[in-house]
Amino acid sequence: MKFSYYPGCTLKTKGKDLDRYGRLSAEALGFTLEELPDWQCCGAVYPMAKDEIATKLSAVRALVSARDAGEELVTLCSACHNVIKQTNHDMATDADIALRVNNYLGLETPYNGETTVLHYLEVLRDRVGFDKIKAAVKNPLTGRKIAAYYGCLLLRPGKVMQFDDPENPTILENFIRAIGAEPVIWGMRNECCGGYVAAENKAQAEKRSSIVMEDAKKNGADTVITACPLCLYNLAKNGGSDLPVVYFTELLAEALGVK
Amino acid sequence: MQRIGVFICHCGTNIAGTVDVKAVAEALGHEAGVVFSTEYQYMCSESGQQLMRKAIREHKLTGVVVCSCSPRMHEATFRKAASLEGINPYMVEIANIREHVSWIHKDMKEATEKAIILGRAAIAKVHLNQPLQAGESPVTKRALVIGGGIAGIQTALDIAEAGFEVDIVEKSPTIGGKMAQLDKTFPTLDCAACILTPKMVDAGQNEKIKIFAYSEVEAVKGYVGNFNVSIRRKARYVDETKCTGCGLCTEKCPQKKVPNEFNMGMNNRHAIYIPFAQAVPKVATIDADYCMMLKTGKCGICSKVCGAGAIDYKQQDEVIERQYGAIVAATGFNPIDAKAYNEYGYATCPDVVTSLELERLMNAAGPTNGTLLRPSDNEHPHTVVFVQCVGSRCTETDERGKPYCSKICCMYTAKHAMLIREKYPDTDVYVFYIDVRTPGKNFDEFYRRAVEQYGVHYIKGMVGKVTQNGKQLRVQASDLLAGEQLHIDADLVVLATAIEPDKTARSIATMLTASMDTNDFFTEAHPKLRPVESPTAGIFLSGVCQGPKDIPETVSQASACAAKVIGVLAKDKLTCNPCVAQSDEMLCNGCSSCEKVCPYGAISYSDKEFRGPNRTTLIRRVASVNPAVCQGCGACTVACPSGAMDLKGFSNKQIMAEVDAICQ
Amino acid sequence: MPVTEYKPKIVAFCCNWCSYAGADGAGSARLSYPAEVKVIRVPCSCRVNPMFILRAFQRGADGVIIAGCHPGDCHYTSGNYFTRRRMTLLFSMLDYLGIERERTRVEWISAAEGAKFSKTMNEFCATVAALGENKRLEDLRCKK
Amino acid sequence: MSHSNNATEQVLRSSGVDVRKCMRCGKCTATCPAFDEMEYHPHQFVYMVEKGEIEKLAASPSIYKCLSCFACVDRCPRGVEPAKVVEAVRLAVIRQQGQNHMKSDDIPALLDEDMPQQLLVSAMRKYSK
Repeated sequence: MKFSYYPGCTLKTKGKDLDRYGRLSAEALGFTLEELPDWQCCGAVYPMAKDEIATKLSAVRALVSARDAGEELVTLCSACHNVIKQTNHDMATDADIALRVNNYLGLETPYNGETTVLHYLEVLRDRVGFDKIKAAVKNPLTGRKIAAYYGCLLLRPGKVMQFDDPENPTILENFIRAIGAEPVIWGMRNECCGGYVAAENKAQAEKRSSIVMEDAKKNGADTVITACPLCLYNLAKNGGSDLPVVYFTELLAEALGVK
Repeated sequence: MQRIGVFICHCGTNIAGTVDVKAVAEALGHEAGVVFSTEYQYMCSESGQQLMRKAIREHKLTGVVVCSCSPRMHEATFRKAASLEGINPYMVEIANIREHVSWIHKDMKEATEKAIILGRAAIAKVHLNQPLQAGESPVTKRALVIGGGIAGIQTALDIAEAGFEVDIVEKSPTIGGKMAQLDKTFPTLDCAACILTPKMVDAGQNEKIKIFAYSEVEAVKGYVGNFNVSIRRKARYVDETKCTGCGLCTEKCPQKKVPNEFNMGMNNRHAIYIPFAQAVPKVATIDADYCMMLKTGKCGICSKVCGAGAIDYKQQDEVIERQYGAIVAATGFNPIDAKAYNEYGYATCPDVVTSLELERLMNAAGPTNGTLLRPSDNEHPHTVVFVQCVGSRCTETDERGKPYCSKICCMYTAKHAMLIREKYPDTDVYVFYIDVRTPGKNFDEFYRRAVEQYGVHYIKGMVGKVTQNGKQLRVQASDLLAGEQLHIDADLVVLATAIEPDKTARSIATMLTASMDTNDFFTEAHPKLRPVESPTAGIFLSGVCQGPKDIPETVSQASACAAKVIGVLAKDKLTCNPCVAQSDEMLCNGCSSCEKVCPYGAISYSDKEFRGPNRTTLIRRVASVNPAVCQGCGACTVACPSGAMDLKGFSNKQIMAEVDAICQ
Repeated sequence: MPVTEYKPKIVAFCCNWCSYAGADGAGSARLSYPAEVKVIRVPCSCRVNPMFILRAFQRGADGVIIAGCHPGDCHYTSGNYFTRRRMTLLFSMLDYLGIERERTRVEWISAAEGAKFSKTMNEFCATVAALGENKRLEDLRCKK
Repeated sequence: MSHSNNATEQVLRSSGVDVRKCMRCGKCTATCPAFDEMEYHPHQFVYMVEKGEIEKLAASPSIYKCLSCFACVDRCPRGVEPAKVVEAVRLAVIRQQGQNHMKSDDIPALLDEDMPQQLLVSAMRKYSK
């Protein structure tokens, strides 16, 4: 199994662990992530306005590269995933946006949302299968109580992301079971941590992230996992909690014995 | 050559406001065969009809064209008026210049031109119309009611009261439906069981009523007056005629871990069970999914304890055929699955329940014997939050919900809130609402009583999120009037989930060839004037299967439906639709193409003698149509390769004449 | 090209139970569509003989649309399935004759879908108008 | 007034939202994680755009408080997408010359060693043009 891979800017710097453990685990599980050539930063936030074209171009370029390589496009960072998947949806469903983007890019073959965008977790669930992961686990994380923090960007808008039930997701919980730990079901797992305002309004970010962290703790978690470098930063930095927040790929690598 | 009269209706200003009716009358007056053309303010009024009748007499008309509203509205009116003057009613054609012209076009010139063209098409058709005679067919004097809830029971009782036989087919082991699960009923707060169970007993004992419980309709053939219905009687593994309903088997059965559907799965029942104490018929049923004897052949305790010898592990499904003159759909509803709404925590928090679950939690025969205890720890809740409109009033973009108002939730929520406050005055009750809709006799007074007398906190706003917060639930909601976001720690959250038609309704509608709307509610023949009839002759609608209704409305509609059924059964003969197919034997080559496409089996073949060349006789196989069975769809007319098959009233020539007139 | 507005001639065959009622619904809700559309009422979409459509084109129609109940909802149980199959065949023949596919259409419009009726007719009219006059069957037209 | 109408049309076009679909249930506001920080709440954005009161919204700090979490978008029973309205109003403001809410000069003071790139990138995307 080979996929085109879009790491995103943060995974090359502050979020290296997310990327590194993701690649190591992929190797252990027998799929290949081939980094796209010349990818550009996706912009980190999906531009919702219908008249925003320039801010969508880098995402479309990544999508076009994957199409031209004839591969599905895998992302690991929640924010990149959200931006690229939503932009892809626009290209497939909004004729006006697609026309203007295509005019701008002047591609040989216009792009109309043909690429399949997968999050790394979807690869684990739908391409590899949690059963196979369970079988590949060398160091099961038995006894660990792990709270999966989905945040916003993997799940919403549910109709576009098509990732899981946005109100009662199960993918990360099943992932946690596969690596031998016990998932904690908690109310704030799909509520916003306020990451996007962590620079502009630290107080607001602190308030939101402490609500999230408190709830995880109250429900008996010993670790919080996430797929988003921004959530990880915000929860760890501003959440005011002693609970560790780690990338899900780190635990995967640990369980697979490749950490 | 026909002598045609043309009558243009103003419909007040509905038509005349956009269509130059005088110009239409003038233009159509010049058409070939038209000997009289006029316009009038209201053609459907008594004086309008008199005007038409006078013209028929004076001008010796043989055909009539009325340019007016939709034929679905007044075709019957004008046909009747014409027939009073001795013209065959099928010599009348309507040009629809209201719904298809004046109401949708604004430009008078354009609308007038279109009205003239539609008038010409109708005239062209009338030229080719033939007088048609409606045949007659006999009526089987028995009705079928599909569904044994309060709607079906009431309809059946009223039909039986008039002296006709009725069968009730109910898919679950007992009749009673959703009402049997309710605790109290608004706005009078009398107990549902107290008013329903006597009716169930009446139905069970009435010699005109036959109840086929644990049975399903499998196929429907025939037409109004003469339906032939196959009913599958599912195996109960208990002989209904022997079982006395003593209940001993249900106590001794060792398999007691079966979710009890009557209590919404909130407690368990045994594998052999009687759904509830007042069930009709009061007969035990073995749940084959859980019975050890049926699954492994090891057990047999129920058979040992049954004094009546009613247990029969070898019982098989049985399909019976019954004949009916009319069929009533009373298939009812279910609440939607609240699991999709996990922002309210239904899938993950045990103390988030639906309103129907709350009914059981408050009912003396329910899992808590009528004491309100929350499911997680059987503690008495001190703060209860109700969320209204869960899944109702959504746009089609929200696949989880329904676009309509479920109508009953405002009132039952007021009822629940009031009952909780009455029984447990120490409990705080909040109701989050978008609108409080209480149009009904004594309904608004009831709701106000909940607020003013019982101190229920009604808050205009919606709940956004419910999360487990320790032993309690954290409810995050908006208070729109105060401009606040509220965070309430609640012990119990109750979701007023939308209701939807029963899942079986669509397959039943298909069998009945009855139409449904996009929400799977049965469509009525006319939304105002024929609300209990389906557009399909002989099919009638009772209860929520036609649209959301409370109990008083359901019962009124059920009785109205019975009256319509009685109207059919009381007749000895029914007039058939004369617009049926007919085969020209001279052209028919006996190929069977028509027979294969006929959905009613109305076409049969026989060998007939024809005169051949040189005084020989030829035997040829030719098709003939049974006019009492044919419904006039016309599928055969197109399938026929030799052009032998045609449809009266919509003949090839007539439709072609319309095409020509329109494309002129 | 002359600036005069070209108005296509469009024949709409509507089944009595669903689509004709849908057209009435569009009227009741005052949902306008171009006056070029003229409705012919038939009991069921399966009553529409391919001959009628050919005749319409022969007589100068620019577009023909057949509207019936949604699959599964036919008042006569299965009529619209016949329509679907027959029209697929007819349309491929028309295609062969050089009549653009866009000039013919089958739509499922229920009695409750007045809005869909109006929307469909607006779209269909625009499509046909964009194609211009239907000249292909001119040779077959009866010229008097 | 004509200016206001133009502004309303611009917001409607840019957001692609049909504000008339709103049934005023307030679920967006009930679910909004930024409620406490906002002067005008999501349902008010929708309602005020419908009424054409863009100036009040444009002048309010509320436009910078939305967390782009899409909770209101997903949970709205009417498919109204209030977040898109908030973003459209904010864009209408920051697209004007000199109206950037965040300037490059502000950034050094905000940095800390763990801060991921995407936070700065997204902040620049959200608050300046």
